[in-house]
Amino acid sequence: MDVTSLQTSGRAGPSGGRRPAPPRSGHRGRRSPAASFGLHAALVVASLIAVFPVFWVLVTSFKPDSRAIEASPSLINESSLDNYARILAGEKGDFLAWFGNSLLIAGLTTVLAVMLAASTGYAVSRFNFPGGRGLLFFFLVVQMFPFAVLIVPLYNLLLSLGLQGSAGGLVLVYCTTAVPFCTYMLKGYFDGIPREIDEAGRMDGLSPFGVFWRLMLPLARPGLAVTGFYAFITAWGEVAFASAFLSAADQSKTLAVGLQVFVQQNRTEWGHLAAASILVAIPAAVVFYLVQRFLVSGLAAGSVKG
Amino acid sequence: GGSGGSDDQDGPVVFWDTSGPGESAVFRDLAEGCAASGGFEVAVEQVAFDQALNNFKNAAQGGQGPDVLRAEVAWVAQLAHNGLIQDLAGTGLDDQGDFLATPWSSTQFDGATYAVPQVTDTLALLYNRELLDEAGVEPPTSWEELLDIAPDLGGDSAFFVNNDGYYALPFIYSAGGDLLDVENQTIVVNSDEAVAGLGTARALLDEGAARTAQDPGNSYGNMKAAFASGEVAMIVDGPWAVADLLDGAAFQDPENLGVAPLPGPADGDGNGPVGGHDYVIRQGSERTDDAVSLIECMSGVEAQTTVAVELGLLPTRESVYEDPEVAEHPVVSAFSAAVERAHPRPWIAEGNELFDPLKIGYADVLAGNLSPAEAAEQVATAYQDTVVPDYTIG
Amino acid sequence: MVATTTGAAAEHRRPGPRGGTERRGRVRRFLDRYWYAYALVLPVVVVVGGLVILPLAQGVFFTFTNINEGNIANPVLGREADYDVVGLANYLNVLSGDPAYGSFWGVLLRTLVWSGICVAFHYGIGLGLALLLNRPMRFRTLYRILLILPWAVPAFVSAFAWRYLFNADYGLINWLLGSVGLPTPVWLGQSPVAMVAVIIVNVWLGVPFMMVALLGGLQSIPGDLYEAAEIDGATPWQRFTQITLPGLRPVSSTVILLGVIWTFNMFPVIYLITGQNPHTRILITYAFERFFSGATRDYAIASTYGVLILSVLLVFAGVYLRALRSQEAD
Amino acid sequence: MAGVSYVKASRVYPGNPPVRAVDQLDLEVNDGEFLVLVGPSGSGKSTALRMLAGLEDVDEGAIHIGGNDVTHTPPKGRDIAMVFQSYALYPHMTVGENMGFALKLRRVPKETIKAKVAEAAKMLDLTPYLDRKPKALSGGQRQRVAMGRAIVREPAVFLMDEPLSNLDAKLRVETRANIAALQARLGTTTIYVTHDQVEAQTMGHRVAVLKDGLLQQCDTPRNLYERPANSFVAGFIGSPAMNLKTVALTSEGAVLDGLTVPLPRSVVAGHDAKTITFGVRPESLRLTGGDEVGMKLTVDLVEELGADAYVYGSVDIGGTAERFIVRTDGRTPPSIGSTVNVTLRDDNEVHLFHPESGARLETTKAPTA
Amino acid sequence: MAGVSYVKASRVYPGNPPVRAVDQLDLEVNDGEFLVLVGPSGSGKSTALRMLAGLEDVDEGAIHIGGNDVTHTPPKGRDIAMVFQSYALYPHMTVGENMGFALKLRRVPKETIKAKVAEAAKMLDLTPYLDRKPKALSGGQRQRVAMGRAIVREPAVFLMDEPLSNLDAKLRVETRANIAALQARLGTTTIYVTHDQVEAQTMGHRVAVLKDGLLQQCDTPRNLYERPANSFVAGFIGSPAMNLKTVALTSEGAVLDGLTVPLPRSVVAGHDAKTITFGVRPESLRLTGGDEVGMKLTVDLVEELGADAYVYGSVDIGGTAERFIVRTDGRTPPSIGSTVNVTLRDDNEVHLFHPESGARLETTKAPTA
Ligand SMILES: Nc1ncnc2c1ncn2[C@@H]1O[C@H](COP(=O)(O)OP(=O)(O)OP(=O)(O)O)[C@@H](O)[C@H]1O
Ligand SMILES: Nc1ncnc2c1ncn2[C@@H]1O[C@H](COP(=O)(O)OP(=O)(O)OP(=O)(O)O)[C@@H](O)[C@H]1O
Ligand SMILES: [Mg+2]
Ligand SMILES: [Mg+2]
Repeated sequence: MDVTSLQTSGRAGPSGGRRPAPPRSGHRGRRSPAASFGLHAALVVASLIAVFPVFWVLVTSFKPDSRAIEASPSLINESSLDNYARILAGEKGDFLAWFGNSLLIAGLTTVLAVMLAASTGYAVSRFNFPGGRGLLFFFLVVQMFPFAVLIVPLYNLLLSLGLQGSAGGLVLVYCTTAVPFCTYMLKGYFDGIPREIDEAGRMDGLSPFGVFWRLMLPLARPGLAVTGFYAFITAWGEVAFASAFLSAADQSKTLAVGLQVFVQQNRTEWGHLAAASILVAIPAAVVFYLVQRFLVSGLAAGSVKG
Repeated sequence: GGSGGSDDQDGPVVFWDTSGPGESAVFRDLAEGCAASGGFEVAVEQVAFDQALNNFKNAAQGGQGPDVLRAEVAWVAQLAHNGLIQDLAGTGLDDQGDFLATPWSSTQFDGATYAVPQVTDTLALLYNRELLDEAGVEPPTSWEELLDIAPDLGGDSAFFVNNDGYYALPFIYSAGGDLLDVENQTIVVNSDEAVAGLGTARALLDEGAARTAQDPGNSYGNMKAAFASGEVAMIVDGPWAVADLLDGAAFQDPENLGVAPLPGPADGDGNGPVGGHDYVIRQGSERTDDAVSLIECMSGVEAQTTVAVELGLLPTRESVYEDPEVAEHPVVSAFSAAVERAHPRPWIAEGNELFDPLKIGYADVLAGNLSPAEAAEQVATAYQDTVVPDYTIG
Repeated sequence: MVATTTGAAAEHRRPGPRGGTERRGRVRRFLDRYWYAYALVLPVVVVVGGLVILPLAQGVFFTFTNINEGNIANPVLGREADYDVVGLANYLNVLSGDPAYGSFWGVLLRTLVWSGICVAFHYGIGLGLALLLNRPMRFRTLYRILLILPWAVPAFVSAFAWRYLFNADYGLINWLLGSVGLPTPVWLGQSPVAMVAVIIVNVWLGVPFMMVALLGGLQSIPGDLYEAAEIDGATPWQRFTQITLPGLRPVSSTVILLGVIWTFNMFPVIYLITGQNPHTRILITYAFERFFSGATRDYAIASTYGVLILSVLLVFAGVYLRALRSQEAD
Repeated sequence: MAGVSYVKASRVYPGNPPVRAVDQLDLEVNDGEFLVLVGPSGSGKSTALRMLAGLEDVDEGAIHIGGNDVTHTPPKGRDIAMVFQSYALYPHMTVGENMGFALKLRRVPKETIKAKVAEAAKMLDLTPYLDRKPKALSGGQRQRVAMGRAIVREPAVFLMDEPLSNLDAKLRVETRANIAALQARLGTTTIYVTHDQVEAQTMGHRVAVLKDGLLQQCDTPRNLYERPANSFVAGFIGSPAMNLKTVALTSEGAVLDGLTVPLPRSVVAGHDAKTITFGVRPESLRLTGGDEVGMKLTVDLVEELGADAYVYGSVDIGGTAERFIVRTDGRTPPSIGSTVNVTLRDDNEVHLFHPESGARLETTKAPTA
Repeated sequence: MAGVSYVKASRVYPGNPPVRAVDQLDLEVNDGEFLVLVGPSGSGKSTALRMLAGLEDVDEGAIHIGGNDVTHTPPKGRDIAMVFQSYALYPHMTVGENMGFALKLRRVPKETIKAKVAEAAKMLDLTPYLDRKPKALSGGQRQRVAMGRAIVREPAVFLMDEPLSNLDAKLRVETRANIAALQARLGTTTIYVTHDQVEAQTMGHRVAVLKDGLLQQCDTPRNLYERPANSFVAGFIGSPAMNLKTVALTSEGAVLDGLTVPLPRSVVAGHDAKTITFGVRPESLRLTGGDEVGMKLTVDLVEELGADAYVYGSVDIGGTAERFIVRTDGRTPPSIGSTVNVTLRDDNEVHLFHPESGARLETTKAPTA
């Protein structure tokens, strides 16, 4: 078993550079109309299921709270942009501040987690140093422990580090969950970059750090994008740590925490919640759109015989 | 978080407001007004009600958090028990004054005063006047009566049973039951009376006199939606719901929303649980003086009058009810009678924890998974196992 | 255990055969050789180590005490810790299966069922979709974007959306089922159906990751293997079983292991959708309940559950990896 | 066993413009013949082979195997075996399983499979490796397993797409002799793709030269070498390549520096252009003493290969330096930088081509096969 | 520019047992020399080169460049440039950036870099491609970029590790001539690793033959070919390989089938064994008329290479069939299956080795370099 063989992007790098699977099916590249229909039908159904909940949130976001729960669901029922207007105007809490905080925290987490994961992934991929394998195993174990149970020790730890209540502390906590997986992914990418490239760099006068910075990072860009996406999503939607570790002031809340106000024990403002959710999902969708082509495509080859 | 740990006397007093988005603006204005007149600054931080207790505990445990918290009545004993809020002795806030007895009782723990009542509430029977008038019936005064008039109201569109544990209390209380007998350290949720109460709820469904939503997460929302759209004629709910209900199609004319006392015996300990919120000061707050004056001001007559008038929430001071504007407020006046007869709850540290097992058991009863007796037995066991291990099952 | 693909080609350097007189020199050469590596991993070790090891160690210590919110030390309040070390009592209590301690065995069984079913569906559906998406066709990119979408939506948003859709009376799902004459179950009620509902949601959430990982795996299978098999006379099904599945094994084994670990500890989905519902209670949600509810939060029992979860997963990972290796060996 | 024929078979890849990867290919391969398809990269060799295998559509024309039209038959119905450049061994199966896979799919009894695999393994010296996985084998062994997989099936036709290009030079030389010997022994019709003209020349009964999807010439190696049909084939076949120069044509013949090669009247008469493409192989040139007529070659580089040496140098022709390669004896090579005299060994050993079309201009005195 | 020397340098890979990839290598490369390291796969060529580059530890001994001990200097301090088999171009940089990268790291002014890159690009015919990324280049062009990257730096030493093995046969032949010419022009000390003995023979001033980490012989190509120091070198150098057979030794000489090769007394006298390893190159054998004395060779295969043909066949020597390769004229090869008579061209063109140690037994009449 090889945990590092996981590469959501497929075999990165030229080392796996055999010809990808060619078109295959009934007769060479052509599909019978029935098969074609079946294929598209299956994908359309799957896509509908994948999209539908989000679509329905969108539909709901235009309805007033009192019309969100209806006896027979309708696409439009007193629909308007009011929910959005009120949220953006700050009537329901300082939405824009939450948004900014979330962006800041998710952005910092992304950058920090990717940097940490990249440097570790590079070290584990390239230097066969004592403890390297142990580190990877440790990362696997870290994912096994239920961290929800550690909120209080973590809280106290952050407190004693003086990080409690600050975005920085939360970013560090998010990094501990994102870094292990990102490290696996990036190690896989680095493994796919031929060693000769590092060696060529060292011959050209780079130090190992220089190789990392000037060769590995640019070459693993798709991998960085994918891991960045993962880290971003991890931080963007997280609720439990954010509500425990951030100050309750409107100015320091994240979106996920701010939105809790809409869902209270005996009162759920579905319309506003839906509108806010759509607003929350937009940046995630943008980030997702930017990296989606890397999610499956490999690293462009070209350093060796193609 | 919060910045309450600062000993910088120019920093604001941090107030965690757990009210909903519809109410928070009023409390914010009040707090800021009080601060201005008191000569200090206040930072009002809105915290989701569901998260507030845990977040407060996390923070207070580390010496951080707000100076003042708006705590649900059942939290006070628990926080006091854990030493996370201040004993108000010597601050001047420990004087009952004209506070109503029932809300005031929620501030007491171990013989000391830990909180000051902010608002009080209880459940009442809300009804759709138009539908009742059409059917030619009056709001029922007992559950049996509800069974009788249900056919006139279209059977199960007569009433909506919310399967949340808190909403089981009217049935239990009206049947003479209770959850715990604190004095005797006994669990009585499985007493015959309590079982009978749960049975009443079940019977409403069985007889086709009521409907319910069996998924706990959606139950409350569905009840409100059904009532607000005119699908059902009656529900049991508190004053906090009124504002939302008036948005509904059935209550475009606010007059159409009727409030009546809960069905049940007119004598006795009362049929609805007392609820509401209190102000507490965090143990370790370095702004105790300002916090005291903030609470003093916010629980004062003037502030309570504002809250009652603007939000229709029920004041905790006797005198506020005398204010004509308050007295005429339709919601306040409708609920004030119910509040006076609200059933006190056990003000013990575990009080807040009683609802999770009850919620599960009650939902099982309503879903027909368990008989009322079985469910009550299960709840009792759960109480003894995890909530009040020192108690005996009665 | 966690093998690396670095292999023998790495810069495996070892100090030369020198005498013991050069001990200091050896240390120096060791540092000379590896200081880059250690400098690169140091930040991670500090951050992850600090933020994980310390709380984890504390958590493990808690399991041997009766610590709770009421007796934990609180320097701010000037309160001394007055919890006691109770030895293995917590473990004994939990492992006794006593309902007072969460009916461990029943909940463990439910957790295993939950993880097994979720991962099986993640994998099965993910593989199916990956196979479909791996063909050239029109709108491929569009399908891919739509199908990965659930991954991009923050989990709490999805959870609310699903809770809303699953509403038994006013939800769209039952409305649709009802309108085609199918039974309309109470999805999130207090019955095993709730488990079905949360499994549906978790499958919905987890399929995109599997799909993407397997799609990458599919693309790394050399195309000429399929051609060779086709010429050897393999039917499409035989090509799938003989080429695709074995070719996916490195990716599959990794994502299944990670999938099981993540699903086992998948807490937000269940908690946000069904709350405290005994029919959807798994180990992690119970640990969370013990931690956060209760007048005095029971850190000891919650930590005990945490350690037990960790142990179960370690045992699983050990068995799984060993099975894989022995399979690989023959 | 069976013959194979391409009947005006084309493969057009859609695109803008469409790529005619194989263009109206007409080719007849006899039963038991070893035919080599050779051509530069991108000339359509693989495509032609894959069309025969059924891995690629035939857009125009037809393909017959053993007299049957298989144009639309799927690969499994064609009774062919193919050896891939990358070998395409199944990585999760042992050598034995790899070799027996096709038989297993056809539900051949286990015992029979075992016997056949053992027999093929013996033939290929693979017996000790039958239980290993491919990744535990060296390149040469893998190549042999790929061959074995094809042999075990006893197909009507073997197809091989550059089966040696992943081997190192030494192994390649050895293996090419083995494959040729094996084919001779089994007598199976074989089509072998390579871009290495040495392989082409040494292995096949006949060689088909492709360029841009068009068949240039198909003939025995000797005929290709001695009578290339056009200047492309002339330059492609032979190593080092033929010296091909387009030179001025006078009534006396082709004019090189200090050397006029008399050309047959038949050629000069029928030729319409002022220039002519003139080709002479390195071994048809020789270094002469300083006083003989010849071209003055300035030596740039001498490659010594033991028995022979190749002299690379340049000759000034009409003002431009033209590169020539001369094969000479390995023991007395000229030194780098020196100038030597070069002349033809035999005036007949020249090849003439039309300067534009490249078509061979037949000399009456041309050597015959 | 600088000379290079390995002083009893070893590289031992830890393991069980440890692999002595390079074992006590003593080798002196002169300033400006083109030295080829050759040997079979796994013989330690790459390791030796990488030790020099600083990419591999030196476990014992030392390495000097230009007189300085660089045994523990990191790669960047050694002033060397390396061309990798895989080229290892930076895929994210254009050709120009690839070539100028090392200079950029040394903070050479932009203008200077540009000029140097342009110059090298011109030398290598890469000017039109300077703005392309490597993936848009053909294999040959990539190889030239790799060369260019090394040239631009003007290092003291060039190292090349099988730089041609990813090219196809035709391009390889062309490029090897270009590299040799380029090195001659630049005069930079060059160490070139290959496992292709043709490259070894044609490119270097001297060739060092490695086997199992041990240096077998280091000499000029001609001497290696004509006086191989042991039977390994004799078999390794030359293509096709020398015919090497261990045969019985009588007082009259070495006994082959129907042919006794008289051996110099000096050899026979000093020799202690009953057998001797006897080597003769394919070109030192010839086919004779049926009546001359000679070995009876049954022809298995004929490889026609145009000018020449190689006849592969077997001769019965002492009961076992021994394979022989004979080079003959390409125009009149024998047919497969026939039996021909083979004899030595010249009794002096034989190589004799000790049957156990493999060491060369010097014949007095041996040809001299
Ligand atoms: N799937 C495809 N789509 C479009 N064009 C293709 C495809 N496959 C091959 N071609 C084109 O068809 C032509 C012939 O390709 P083919 O692979 O047959 O060449 P080849 O002779 O085998 O070359 P090589 O020696 O490089 O293997 C080339 O121009 C190539 O670009
Ligand atoms: N990192 C390593 N660990 C252990 N042994 C190694 C390592 N690298 C190489 N070797 C061994 O060292 C020996 C020499 O390897 P080297 O790569 O130098 O051979 P080579 O002559 O370059 O071969 P090739 O022609 O195949 O490139 C081989 O036996 C090889 O197995
Ligand atoms: Mg090809
Ligand atoms: Mg090598």
